[in-house]
Amino acid sequence: MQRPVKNPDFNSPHYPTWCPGCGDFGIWTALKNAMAELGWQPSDVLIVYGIGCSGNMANFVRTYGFHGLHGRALPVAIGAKLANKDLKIIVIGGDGDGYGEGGNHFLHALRGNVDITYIVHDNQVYGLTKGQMAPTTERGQKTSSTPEGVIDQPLNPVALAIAAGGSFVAQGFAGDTGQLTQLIKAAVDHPGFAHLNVLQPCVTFNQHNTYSWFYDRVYNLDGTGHDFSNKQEAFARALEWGEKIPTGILYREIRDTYEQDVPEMRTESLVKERLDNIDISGTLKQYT
Amino acid sequence: MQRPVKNPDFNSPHYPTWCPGCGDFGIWTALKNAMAELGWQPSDVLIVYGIGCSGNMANFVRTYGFHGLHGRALPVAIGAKLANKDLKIIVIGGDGDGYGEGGNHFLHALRGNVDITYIVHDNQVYGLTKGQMAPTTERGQKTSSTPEGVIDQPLNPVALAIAAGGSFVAQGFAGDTGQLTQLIKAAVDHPGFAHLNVLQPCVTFNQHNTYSWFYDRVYNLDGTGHDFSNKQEAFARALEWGEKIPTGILYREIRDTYEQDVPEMRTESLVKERLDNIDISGTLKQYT
Amino acid sequence: MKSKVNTFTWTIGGAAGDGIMVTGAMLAKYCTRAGLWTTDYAEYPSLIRGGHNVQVVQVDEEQIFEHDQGTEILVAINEETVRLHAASLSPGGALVYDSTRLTINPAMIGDRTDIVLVPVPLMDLALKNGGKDLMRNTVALGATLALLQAPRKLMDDIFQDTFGAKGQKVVDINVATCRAGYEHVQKLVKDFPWRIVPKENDQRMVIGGNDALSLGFIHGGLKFYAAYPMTPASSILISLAELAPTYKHITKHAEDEIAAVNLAIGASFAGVRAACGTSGGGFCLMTEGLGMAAITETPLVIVDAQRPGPATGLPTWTEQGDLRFVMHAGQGEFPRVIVAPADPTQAFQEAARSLHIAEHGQLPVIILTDKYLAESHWSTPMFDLTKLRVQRGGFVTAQEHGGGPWYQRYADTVTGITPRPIPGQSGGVFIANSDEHDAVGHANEESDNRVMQYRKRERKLEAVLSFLPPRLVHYGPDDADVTFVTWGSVTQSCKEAMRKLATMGIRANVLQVLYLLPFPVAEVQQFFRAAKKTILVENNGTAQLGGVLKEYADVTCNHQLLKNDGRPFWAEDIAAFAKGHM
Amino acid sequence: MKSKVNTFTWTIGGAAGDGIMVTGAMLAKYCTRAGLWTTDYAEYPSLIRGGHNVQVVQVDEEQIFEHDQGTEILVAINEETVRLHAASLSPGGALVYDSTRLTINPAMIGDRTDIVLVPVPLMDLALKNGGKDLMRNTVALGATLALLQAPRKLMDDIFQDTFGAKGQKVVDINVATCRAGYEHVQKLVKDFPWRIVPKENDQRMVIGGNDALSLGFIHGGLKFYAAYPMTPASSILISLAELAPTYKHITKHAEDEIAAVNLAIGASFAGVRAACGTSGGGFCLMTEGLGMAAITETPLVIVDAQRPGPATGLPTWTEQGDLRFVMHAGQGEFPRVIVAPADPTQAFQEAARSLHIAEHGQLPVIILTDKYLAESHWSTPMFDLTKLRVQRGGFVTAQEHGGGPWYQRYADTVTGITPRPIPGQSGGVFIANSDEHDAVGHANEESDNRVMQYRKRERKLEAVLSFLPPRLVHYGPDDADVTFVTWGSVTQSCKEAMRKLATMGIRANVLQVLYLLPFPVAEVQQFFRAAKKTILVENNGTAQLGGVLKEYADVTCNHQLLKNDGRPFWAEDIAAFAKGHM
Ligand SMILES: Cc1ncc(C[n+]2csc(CCOP(=O)(O)OP(=O)(O)O)c2C)c(N)n1
Ligand SMILES: Cc1ncc(C[n+]2csc(CCOP(=O)(O)OP(=O)(O)O)c2C)c(N)n1
Ligand code: SF4
Ligand code: SF4
Ligand SMILES: [Mg+2]
Ligand SMILES: [Mg+2]
Repeated sequence: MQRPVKNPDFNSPHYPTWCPGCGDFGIWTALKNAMAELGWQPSDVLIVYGIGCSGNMANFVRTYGFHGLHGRALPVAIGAKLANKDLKIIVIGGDGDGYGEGGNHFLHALRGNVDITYIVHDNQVYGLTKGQMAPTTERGQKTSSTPEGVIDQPLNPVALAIAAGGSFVAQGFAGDTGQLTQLIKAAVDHPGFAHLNVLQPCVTFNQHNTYSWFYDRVYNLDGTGHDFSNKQEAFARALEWGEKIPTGILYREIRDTYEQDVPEMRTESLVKERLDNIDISGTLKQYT
Repeated sequence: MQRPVKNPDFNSPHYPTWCPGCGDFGIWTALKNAMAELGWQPSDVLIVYGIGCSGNMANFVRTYGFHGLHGRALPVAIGAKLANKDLKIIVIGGDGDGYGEGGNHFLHALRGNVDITYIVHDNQVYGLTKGQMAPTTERGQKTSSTPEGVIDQPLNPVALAIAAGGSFVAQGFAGDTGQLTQLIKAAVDHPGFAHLNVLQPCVTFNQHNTYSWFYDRVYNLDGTGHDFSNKQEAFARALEWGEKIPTGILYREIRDTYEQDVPEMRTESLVKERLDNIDISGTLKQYT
Repeated sequence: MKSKVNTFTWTIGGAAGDGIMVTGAMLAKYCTRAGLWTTDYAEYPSLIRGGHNVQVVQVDEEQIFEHDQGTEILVAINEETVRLHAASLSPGGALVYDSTRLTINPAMIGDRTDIVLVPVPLMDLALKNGGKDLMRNTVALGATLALLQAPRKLMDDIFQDTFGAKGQKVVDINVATCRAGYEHVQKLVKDFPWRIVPKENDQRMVIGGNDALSLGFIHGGLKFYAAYPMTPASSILISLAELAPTYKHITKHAEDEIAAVNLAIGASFAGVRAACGTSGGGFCLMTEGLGMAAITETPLVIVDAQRPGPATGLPTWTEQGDLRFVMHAGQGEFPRVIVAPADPTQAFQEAARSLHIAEHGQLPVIILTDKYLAESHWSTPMFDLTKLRVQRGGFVTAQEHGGGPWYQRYADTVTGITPRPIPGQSGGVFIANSDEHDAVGHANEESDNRVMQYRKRERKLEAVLSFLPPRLVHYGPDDADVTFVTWGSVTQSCKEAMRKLATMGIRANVLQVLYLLPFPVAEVQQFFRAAKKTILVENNGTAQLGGVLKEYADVTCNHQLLKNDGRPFWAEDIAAFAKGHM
Repeated sequence: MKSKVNTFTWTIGGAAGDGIMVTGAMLAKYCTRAGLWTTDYAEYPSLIRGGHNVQVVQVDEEQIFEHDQGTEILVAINEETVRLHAASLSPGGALVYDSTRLTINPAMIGDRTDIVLVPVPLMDLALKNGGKDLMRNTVALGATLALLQAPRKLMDDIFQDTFGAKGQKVVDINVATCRAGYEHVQKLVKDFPWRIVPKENDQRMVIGGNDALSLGFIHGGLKFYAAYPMTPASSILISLAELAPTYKHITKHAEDEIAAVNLAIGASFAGVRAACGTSGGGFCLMTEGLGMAAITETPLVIVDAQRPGPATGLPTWTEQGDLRFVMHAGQGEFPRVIVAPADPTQAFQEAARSLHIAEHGQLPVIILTDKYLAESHWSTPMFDLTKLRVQRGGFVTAQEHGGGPWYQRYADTVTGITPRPIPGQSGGVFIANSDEHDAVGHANEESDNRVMQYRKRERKLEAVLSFLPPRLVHYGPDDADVTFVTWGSVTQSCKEAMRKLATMGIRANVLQVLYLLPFPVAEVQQFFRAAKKTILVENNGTAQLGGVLKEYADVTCNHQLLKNDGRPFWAEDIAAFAKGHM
């Protein structure tokens, strides 16, 4: 029996280099809390990180980790899960990383429903590269890559996730680590692909969507009578952005995970398969 | 004055090599009809094609054409439009091409709202590479790349387009060229990015979603009282797939096109700018 | 002059969608079971319908490597076949054509009178004998066997083995349509000079490059394969998907090639043997992942089945245009292994071995093939399944692992290879980092650390040498007058040219560079010192191997023969070139 | 021994987020306006906060190319700076530190007694004079000028020019905080041996590689630039975006690099001059598009600003690891031009020229830079704006175009270049096809056509030669005892080494390969025949240019000096290496 774990057990020797006040601290805290509350050991879990301030978390958390390419965390995580379905896998990414560069993987991961948890640090800006427009940046915002203001309509990650076939779609706020911890646990518990968009203030490059801006707007869906099994209703809530911004579980649907439907994965994990007894002679015969 | 054009004026010397009965013929016909009815000359229009049976249309239509990379037709078209906003641009692609390989460009084109028309041959299969799963292939279908049946939930292109911020989202059927012609014209007339998903039977590799399968299911939204300016309602209709499949305009919203909001594009097309009088000495001074 | 027993070329042509490919495969199987050697080759355009398809099967008593330009039997499903290929018929050869659809006039066959016209109502006989229209190909097969006076029974056995699982009815229809063609021609032509006389021989397969490679992967312990379809690599995905239930691996048709390579890296990181495959266009999208496999020291195998570029290029044709690209693909500098098999046996062996090299060396291995190898078939001796059996390696056991908190997965070692734990294994954890990193994987930008990690990675290339077979392969006599220097599938053409030159009394041999990286400098230099006259033969326009030979080994061939029109070489042309330069 | 007037090194260090970079830029501008030459260089980690940042400004009366290892003034915003850099202070040098936050003890400075400690309450003075905390850097600037006994007025003018547009208040705060630092130090240190004595001189700029390149693009008629941010290329996008209203071009921050390259191709196809830019990781994703530009003969310029790989690597550091990659990137074989500027002037000129080459040659041009060039700055003579003015070319006029129905846009020509109509232009139409194609652009798989089109494309490389400047650039005396052979920004280090060797009485010169493709074979061979001793200097681990020299020109340097720890070379090290090999 291993001893019970606490949040600090997931600390690495490197204290985060994020800007003081960065919303990433809140997500970091909630993530470690959630893992501790779930009773996980650091070696039970693989966290796959994208590239960004968000992805730099790879240096600040102690679990097995894979700090992949910008935008490509999801396929690495899915590959790992298919190889070892017993592994607990969480993916950490940025909004540029996950919705910009990696948008296509996001789209298809939602349909595929592999049982992993995807946490996106949605700070509506590119942090690590110093303040360019992100897919979620609001229209008209001036960023270094759009000094005359953003023209594109912002991407609504949760509405998109619902439409693309996500089976678990939730939104958290880095300023509410209590709720966020619970959302991470719910996402992890969900059998299938769980998408958790986290509203994350970037105190350095986003002077518009600040903590107080969010505090004035976010509300918890829990207790509002929201029926998260109703796709229409979920979509309507997901579109809310402005006066009110919902947090909590927007949509949830229990359906087969990808792993459940792959015949080759029904028994044990592939990684446990013996390789010393492979015999292809039967197949070779068909070529004679 | 140029003489009025007819459908055959858009023919190339190469007659289509599609399988007899392929739905691509219907789209080809409707496209040429629409261009003729719009009164376009072949040299007025640029068609950008993806790679697939769909994209092979590049050889069968007479207009300016760009037969790009698999999945990458949209950015080529958008680049061309930004350079020459006076050019009429239509994009032809496949479902693998546009929703698989090119999914990220689709996602972001919807938000950007550049004034081009995007027609997707949705045959729910990879035609040109001989019958693998497409993003729109239904669950359980056996294809050459999924001999044990497709596991992923199919992508719903029109629901996705609405959620991702599309300003014009419509669905046509290759078996109804009359309606399709009108939809293409409406898409072209729409100021902004117009997405037209065309249900296209592949008679060779998709034995499930056949003409008769569609004939039993498609219905025209026009006349049903559908309010295509209502996003919620549009989303509800878009989710229909099974007993009933809607065709017609699902959603439309008039908002600024990208071009309208780029200050540098407000006057004439970039391609008309003089280049012989550029003088950067003012900027150089700032470095002294 | 060719012998007329057990030595002939057979060609079939039709439109895309006419289903002619299966027919050639059946004939090749027949001849191989009859103790002969075959090779076949197909040309088809990047269209589903309408374009012209042609397939050639070459048969011989000796092992052959490439088909000839001429043909002894031409089966024409449509008129275009007659027009395009009648000229290639040898004098005395037979033109079998579908008399249900075609009438031959002299102009169509260039007024040739030295060939035998064999009208067969292919379509009629197919329909009459219970088949659908595509069964006319089976009628043509029967007609072919009759011409060659070959026993029908052997064919019926093949029908049984191939279609037995689909039910006796299917078998019977095949037997009947084949017999119909056979009997029709038996009456028509009595003394066709070319014949099949079955021989006793070891059991052999008829197998193509992609299938051999797929089986090599399975034999080598592959558990995960990700791909996005792309000619000519697609059939690897398809074969592996079909075999998944039997061998319990997973195939994933990914949303794009970027996903495919990252999926494979993820699976490999998690501890299974994994690969991905594509052609050059998709490989472009995998190059960033290639570098990530290298810096995270995650085993990875990528197949690049080449086709002519640039861009979409000639999707269904062949070329060797990607050598330099795969050698240098990916930003920055990192070690990789590149192997280019020439034939199904090598494809099988090197695919199996690639997984071993990647796992033990913890680095990326690229298997470079091309459309000619991928989609052509050769009679091939049974693969030796006692060799190249899986031996796992590069992992740290639970005991060695240590309790943590961190595991020094990127600690420097003598070989550069550091054993890794399987994520989830209890003990110290680590980060696989695409950033330059320290021993546990945390980002580290120090100068010394960077240099150490770079050298550690590079050093693995030496360690990997012990997993490799000889990187050069020689064919033919040692003391040849002329040596063909080549790589990949062109080796087959060169070997065939060598056979042809031998009949002209010219001693040739072939040097195949099997492993392009790590490049076998000393071996090449030694070989060149001994060679009398060298001819570089490559299926590309810029002599890429030639440049590599110069850069790495400071050697230059005396002559070079290049071809880049999408077609493989004709052995005749290579032989003629050599003769012309003697 | 350095002269002490107008010749010194200044270093500032602080945490990421301390905003130190601006300070160095101001000092460089000051010195340049004072008639001196400067170069500056910055190191920072891939973090927004917390990591250590350092910037060095080198000043001289003669033109200089690289900074030295030692420093005469060190400004420490934090303690780490003292610990890391105090050792590099020259005897007699000054350590300026923020006495509001730091107390220096002997251990921190390695017990040195030969340096001057200059405590300045940077933070206090900033706040007292109306500034925010980041203004402490301006106080440090004032302190620096006081040490160097340099006139304050010149600095005040710079504040006026730089901040005037933001209002007088901003200017005043800058002037006041600067003066506060100045006056504080004036009282403290009276006889600092290093000094600035302004000189009369031609007007010069202080400019970095990326800005020079961006301005070259604008001068060269760029109308469309697409990119996805990636260090060290990001600032090209940002500068061009800022200048868009002034010069009426468009910048597009794309969803990914695949989009970026395809957007640029689309814009270029539509008739404007277009480019895209990235670093190696993003370049991976552009490689397929590169080939498409080539086969469709669409002009395209791509910037690859290199950083150390593989994968994410060392994002904010420098390396020349991508040469071979960009030479061979993309499946198949096609022509491309590659140019690697060494300094801002070349970056400006070759960026402007690249658009000309691409448009007239209808092929892709790659500009290869690196972090050292991209993000460092040099005093630079004003660019000559009378040169390289836009001349359009490669288009067919309305008259020549013809009424159609088709325009033979891919018809073969002597040069390989076929004029193209702007889509939308009335007349015959054509298809730009990523498939191999016939003269109007329809897919065509015939052998002859393929060979013709391949040769047509390749032939353009000869035509393009007439648009190129000399592809080799020589620096220094003709009859040198030792020649540094190099490319890209390392040229700067080599030139500085040449200057240093001259002071030791060793005659060195530098050979820069400016155009890597088409490779200047004959010129290189001629140069090597004359050279006495050659030393290859590259900022990578595998001597990529060395391989190219061997492969293309059959020449090998006598020695080679490589470095790949993410840092640029020290000229001192190059000079010492040369000296050691004399
Ligand atoms: C292929 C590639 N393109 C671009 C980059 C450069 N890059 C690194 S992080 C980043 C964006 C970061 O923004 P986001 O993903 O939103 O993360 P954040 O820093 O805001 O948490 C970019 C563009 C890269 N590393 N790789
Ligand atoms: C980068 C790249 N990957 C893969 C391919 C191979 N490829 C060509 S067409 C095609 C799919 C065709 O399917 P779809 O887009 O649905 O078009 P359809 O043929 O069904 O009209 C694929 C995978 C390619 N040309 N380029
Ligand atoms: S730049 Fe923004 S996202 Fe990055 S660490 Fe600073 S506050 Fe956080
Ligand atoms: S394969 Fe399908 S999509 Fe392609 S041409 Fe044939 S029927 Fe049409
Ligand atoms: Mg972000
Ligand atoms: Mg399709």
